[in-house]
Amino acid sequence: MEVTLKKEVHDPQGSAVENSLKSLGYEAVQRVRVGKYLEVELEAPDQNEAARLVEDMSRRLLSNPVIEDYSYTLEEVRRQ
Amino acid sequence: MEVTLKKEVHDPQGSAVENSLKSLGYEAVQRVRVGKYLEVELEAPDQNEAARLVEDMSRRLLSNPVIEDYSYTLEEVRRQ
Amino acid sequence: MPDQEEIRRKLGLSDSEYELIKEHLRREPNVTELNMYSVMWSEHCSYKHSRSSLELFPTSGPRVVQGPGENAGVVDIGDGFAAVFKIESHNHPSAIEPYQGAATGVGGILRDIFTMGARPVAFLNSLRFGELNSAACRYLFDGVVAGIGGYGNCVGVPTVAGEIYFEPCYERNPLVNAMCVGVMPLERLVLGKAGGKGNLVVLAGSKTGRDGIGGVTFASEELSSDSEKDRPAVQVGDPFLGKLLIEATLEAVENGLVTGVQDLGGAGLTCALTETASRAGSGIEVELDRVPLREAEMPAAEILVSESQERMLFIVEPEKLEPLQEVFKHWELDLAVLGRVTEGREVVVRQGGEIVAAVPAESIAGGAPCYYPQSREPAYYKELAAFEPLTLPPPKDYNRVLLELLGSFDLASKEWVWRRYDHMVRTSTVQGPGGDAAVIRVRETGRALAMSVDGNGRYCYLDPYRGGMLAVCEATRNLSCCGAEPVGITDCLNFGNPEKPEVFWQFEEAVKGMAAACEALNVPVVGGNVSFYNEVDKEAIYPTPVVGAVGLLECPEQQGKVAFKDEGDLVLLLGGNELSLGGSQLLKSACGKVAGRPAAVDLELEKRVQDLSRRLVREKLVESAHDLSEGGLAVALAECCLQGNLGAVVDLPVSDRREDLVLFGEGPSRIVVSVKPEKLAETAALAKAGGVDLFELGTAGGGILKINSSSKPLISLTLDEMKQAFEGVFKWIME
Amino acid sequence: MKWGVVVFPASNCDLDAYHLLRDVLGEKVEYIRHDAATLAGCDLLILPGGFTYGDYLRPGAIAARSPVMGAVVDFAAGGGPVLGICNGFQVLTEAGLLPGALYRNSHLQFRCLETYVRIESSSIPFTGAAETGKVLKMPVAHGDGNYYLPEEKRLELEENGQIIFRYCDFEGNIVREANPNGSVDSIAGVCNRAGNVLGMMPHPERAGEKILGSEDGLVIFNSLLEFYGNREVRGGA
Ligand SMILES: Nc1ncnc2c1ncn2[C@@H]1O[C@H](COP(=O)(O)OP(=O)(O)O)[C@@H](O)[C@H]1O
Ligand SMILES: [Mg+2]
Repeated sequence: MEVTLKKEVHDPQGSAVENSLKSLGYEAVQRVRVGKYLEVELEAPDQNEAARLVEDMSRRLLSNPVIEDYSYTLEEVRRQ
Repeated sequence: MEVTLKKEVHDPQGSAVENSLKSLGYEAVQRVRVGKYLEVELEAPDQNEAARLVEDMSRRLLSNPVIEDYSYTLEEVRRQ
Repeated sequence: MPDQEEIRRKLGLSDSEYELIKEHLRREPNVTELNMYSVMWSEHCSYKHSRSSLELFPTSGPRVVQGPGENAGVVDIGDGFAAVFKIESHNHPSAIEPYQGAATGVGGILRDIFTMGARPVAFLNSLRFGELNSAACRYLFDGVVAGIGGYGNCVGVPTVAGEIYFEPCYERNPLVNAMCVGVMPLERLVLGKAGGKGNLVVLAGSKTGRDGIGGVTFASEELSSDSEKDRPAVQVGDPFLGKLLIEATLEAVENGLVTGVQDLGGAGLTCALTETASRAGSGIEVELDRVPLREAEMPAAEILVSESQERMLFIVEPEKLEPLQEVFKHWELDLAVLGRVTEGREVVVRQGGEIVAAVPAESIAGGAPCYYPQSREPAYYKELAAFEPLTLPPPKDYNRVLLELLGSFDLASKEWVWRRYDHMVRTSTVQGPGGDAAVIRVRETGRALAMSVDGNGRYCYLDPYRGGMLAVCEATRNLSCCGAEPVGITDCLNFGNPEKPEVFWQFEEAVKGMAAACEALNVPVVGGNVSFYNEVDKEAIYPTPVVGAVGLLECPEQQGKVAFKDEGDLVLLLGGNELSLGGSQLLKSACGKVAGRPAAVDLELEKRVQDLSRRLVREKLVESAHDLSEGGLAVALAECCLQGNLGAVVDLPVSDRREDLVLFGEGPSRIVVSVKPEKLAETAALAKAGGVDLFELGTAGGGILKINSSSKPLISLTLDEMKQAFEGVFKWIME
Repeated sequence: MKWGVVVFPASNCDLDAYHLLRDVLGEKVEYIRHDAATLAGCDLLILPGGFTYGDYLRPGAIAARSPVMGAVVDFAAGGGPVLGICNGFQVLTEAGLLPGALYRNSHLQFRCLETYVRIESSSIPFTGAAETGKVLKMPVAHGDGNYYLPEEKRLELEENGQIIFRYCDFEGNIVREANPNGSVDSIAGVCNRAGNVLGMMPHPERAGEKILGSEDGLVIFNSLLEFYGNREVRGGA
């Protein structure tokens, strides 16, 4: 799951990394944005239920919709 | 691109998120790990060159090999 | 194109305001101009509901170099140096994004200080939240504390003092008031003036983006439950850039490269351009195409009202541009020349070669209407004031009561908070958080500044006039306990919707009380901030004026401290007799009640007590000094014991008052000091000469605090028992 | 002898180190900019605390790649003494001049408080004026002071005597409660193999005047003066 600042919001971390990459000579770099990456292992009977849980916790805790967006992918680790 | 703490390094942020999820009643949660997510837009003639650049900047700046691992995926945004 | 009337309504401009704009312009405004007027005439920028009341404050004095009206107040502190300070609220943004809301609040007040040419030397803050048993309040509390630290720690300015209270009325409308203090050589003072025809208008710092558009209009409306949708109005702070801007700006000022400086805060470029022009009585012409943008294609109105953080405006003589660019390059910052100062009095804005706005600077910066809102005593007032706390039975177990008060979130040690702030960076903090006031040495002059921030919303709710007075008295008394002479205050007035007569009554009364106290104590108000519309779903917060006071200490070694020092030192109580349990911490913690009236203030006495306290501390007659505030005598004694790691045995002064009133009653003009036995006579003589009553309470020593009344034991607690109650409550509830 | 204080964008303890050296110890000292090509003939270098580049990627990471670091690396390789304090320590680990890494405090909070550290080795120039085992009172102020390195590496450091400071209580006992950030093995400061590069999280420059609460930090500066200056030690301690 990735949580990133909304496009309209200034991303100081991204700018700092971008400038540093450029000054290290990576002129090909156009733009950098920095966000959070979360790996959540959870037990759920099926994909739907897992998706519901993840959506729910993303909104309630893992991101603040005022300034952040989130996206995620589900991956099956093992069946119970 | 994702930068995460190595498995053997204690991840205090992950544990904190894990605990607060559990205390919010998400008992299905087994384990959480928190890392960084970076989006780097760059210009490169082809995928190989892009991969080389990303590998290079990851090792030189974007991750610290003592405590972190990285992985990335390339996505073509537009051809010049 | 939407019709003008709809736009006008969206922007919150009334019909009469619209008419007034037409009068100023002598024509219809276009949409860009409407936007500019609307942000500048918002409550936040124009003070249209508060201006008339604020005139009550005394704002001048022999030390005042710059009173209200500039970015911050400036006070002479001797040897050619000045202290510069200001407090400001960031309540609404913090309610929806606590970390960034608080961080950008700190960043904003920081810019106000170095904009004047001063080196920022300390942060303070005053915070209010709902009760911590709610997870939502804990989230806000934790986020705000992290945000304050996040910004302050990074820019390398110590956060040295503050206050935090928890009341249900702040649950969804927390208060985040940030204060910053700076120091500079007097001759370095620069003002936010765009003078000198032909001078360049230069923008520095962050690129301008869409975040924070409409921030002030947003900040001037009541929060409704769905204001969470007002997203982009919260911005992300960039303390790194903030730090670079401090260094670059101060270097530019030091080398005389700029003639005017203004930071960009509420109302963004619009405010900076019109205020600087209006202060200088000149005009400005700028090209918006030269503003570095974060997003392509922003319409003129958006560029003009964007509140993107970390931006500064400079007025520069053309021949100084190159050296200025050198300085900024050195700090890896870019400059953009937007235009020039002109002779007229108009701010003219061009985009793509066309004039998109042309407004008389004064009309927009100072031309907002001034309202005299209706005022009416609220229905609750007489009823609550009539309540007499002494009709309740006294508590049975005073030990338990004292532990409960020490362990209440309002009074408990805030170390959990301030250990998350770097309060030592700059190696000038000679008294950090935990005392009555913080003390920062000024190496350049060998003197020191003491500072404190205080306010009690409960008192103001029950009696705004007394509450306002009490806030000024407590803030200055805290300085006097450190031995410092108060030289000026800055205030942040947090209230509900002023268009409600009951709210405006609270506001007016509080301001009157504050003004009276300032007059009597001879302390000028040199700046401040008003935050109205602190309401959620029509429920207003307690009226909460917060006073930030700054004092001068001749020498840092002289400072007074709270802690009891040595076995055998005598413990004395100086000052007032006026006590009340109305609005007290005892009533709240033990009975869950907010009622009664806070104690009346005798301002003459308050002045005598403070004068005496300073004298005793400076002449080293006392070993410790601590003012009495919430929780009264018992709590103050416990604090002296805990800080000194030393017990005390005391006897209450003989009186026919109820014991709970004497132990826990709250009232102004009171100080606990400790003295060496051989200094008692001299101390008593000074007190007598100063017209201040002195009671001998007892002796410091041992590991127990014993409080007796005519030899009957009322309280007996070990240091450990008190420590356990006083420390650790925040860790327990937050972790 | 001349000291150099390296200033990166958003260093913020540079002023404090400078003040201590010049005003308290009466030393010659100069600022060196992050983009300087040379070290202006300085004999001892300090990388001060702060939040270089906002610590936005990892603390010290971007600063460690700034132009002046080339000269710093050469200086260290030639045996020149380099002291990294707090953020300076982070820069030195990021630059590979010191082993290990510093990351988020285990409790996730910034911590500013007085700590005690025990000198684990006084056989390097930074601690030579004191005895091994001496306890020093110095404040910390950081959010990323959690020192980590893999177990076998740590044993190697121990063996080489590269662990210079450990957090302890005021009597010198290494106890968990005294560790402010979760550092492995309570490590508060380490040096390189040669002993001329030291990184430490506590702030000796904040513990150099009585009015600030401690003068214990002077031990480090005085040790350096003794070793490199080969002359009488000045200052308070
Ligand atoms: N938010 C805060 N930030 C920094 N210091 C704080 C904060 N809250 C409280 N403190 C410090 O804790 C001490 C006690 O606070 P308070 O109870 O308000 O003082 P007083 O006894 O003067 O009423 C003061 O030194 C104050 O500066
Ligand atoms: Mg007080």
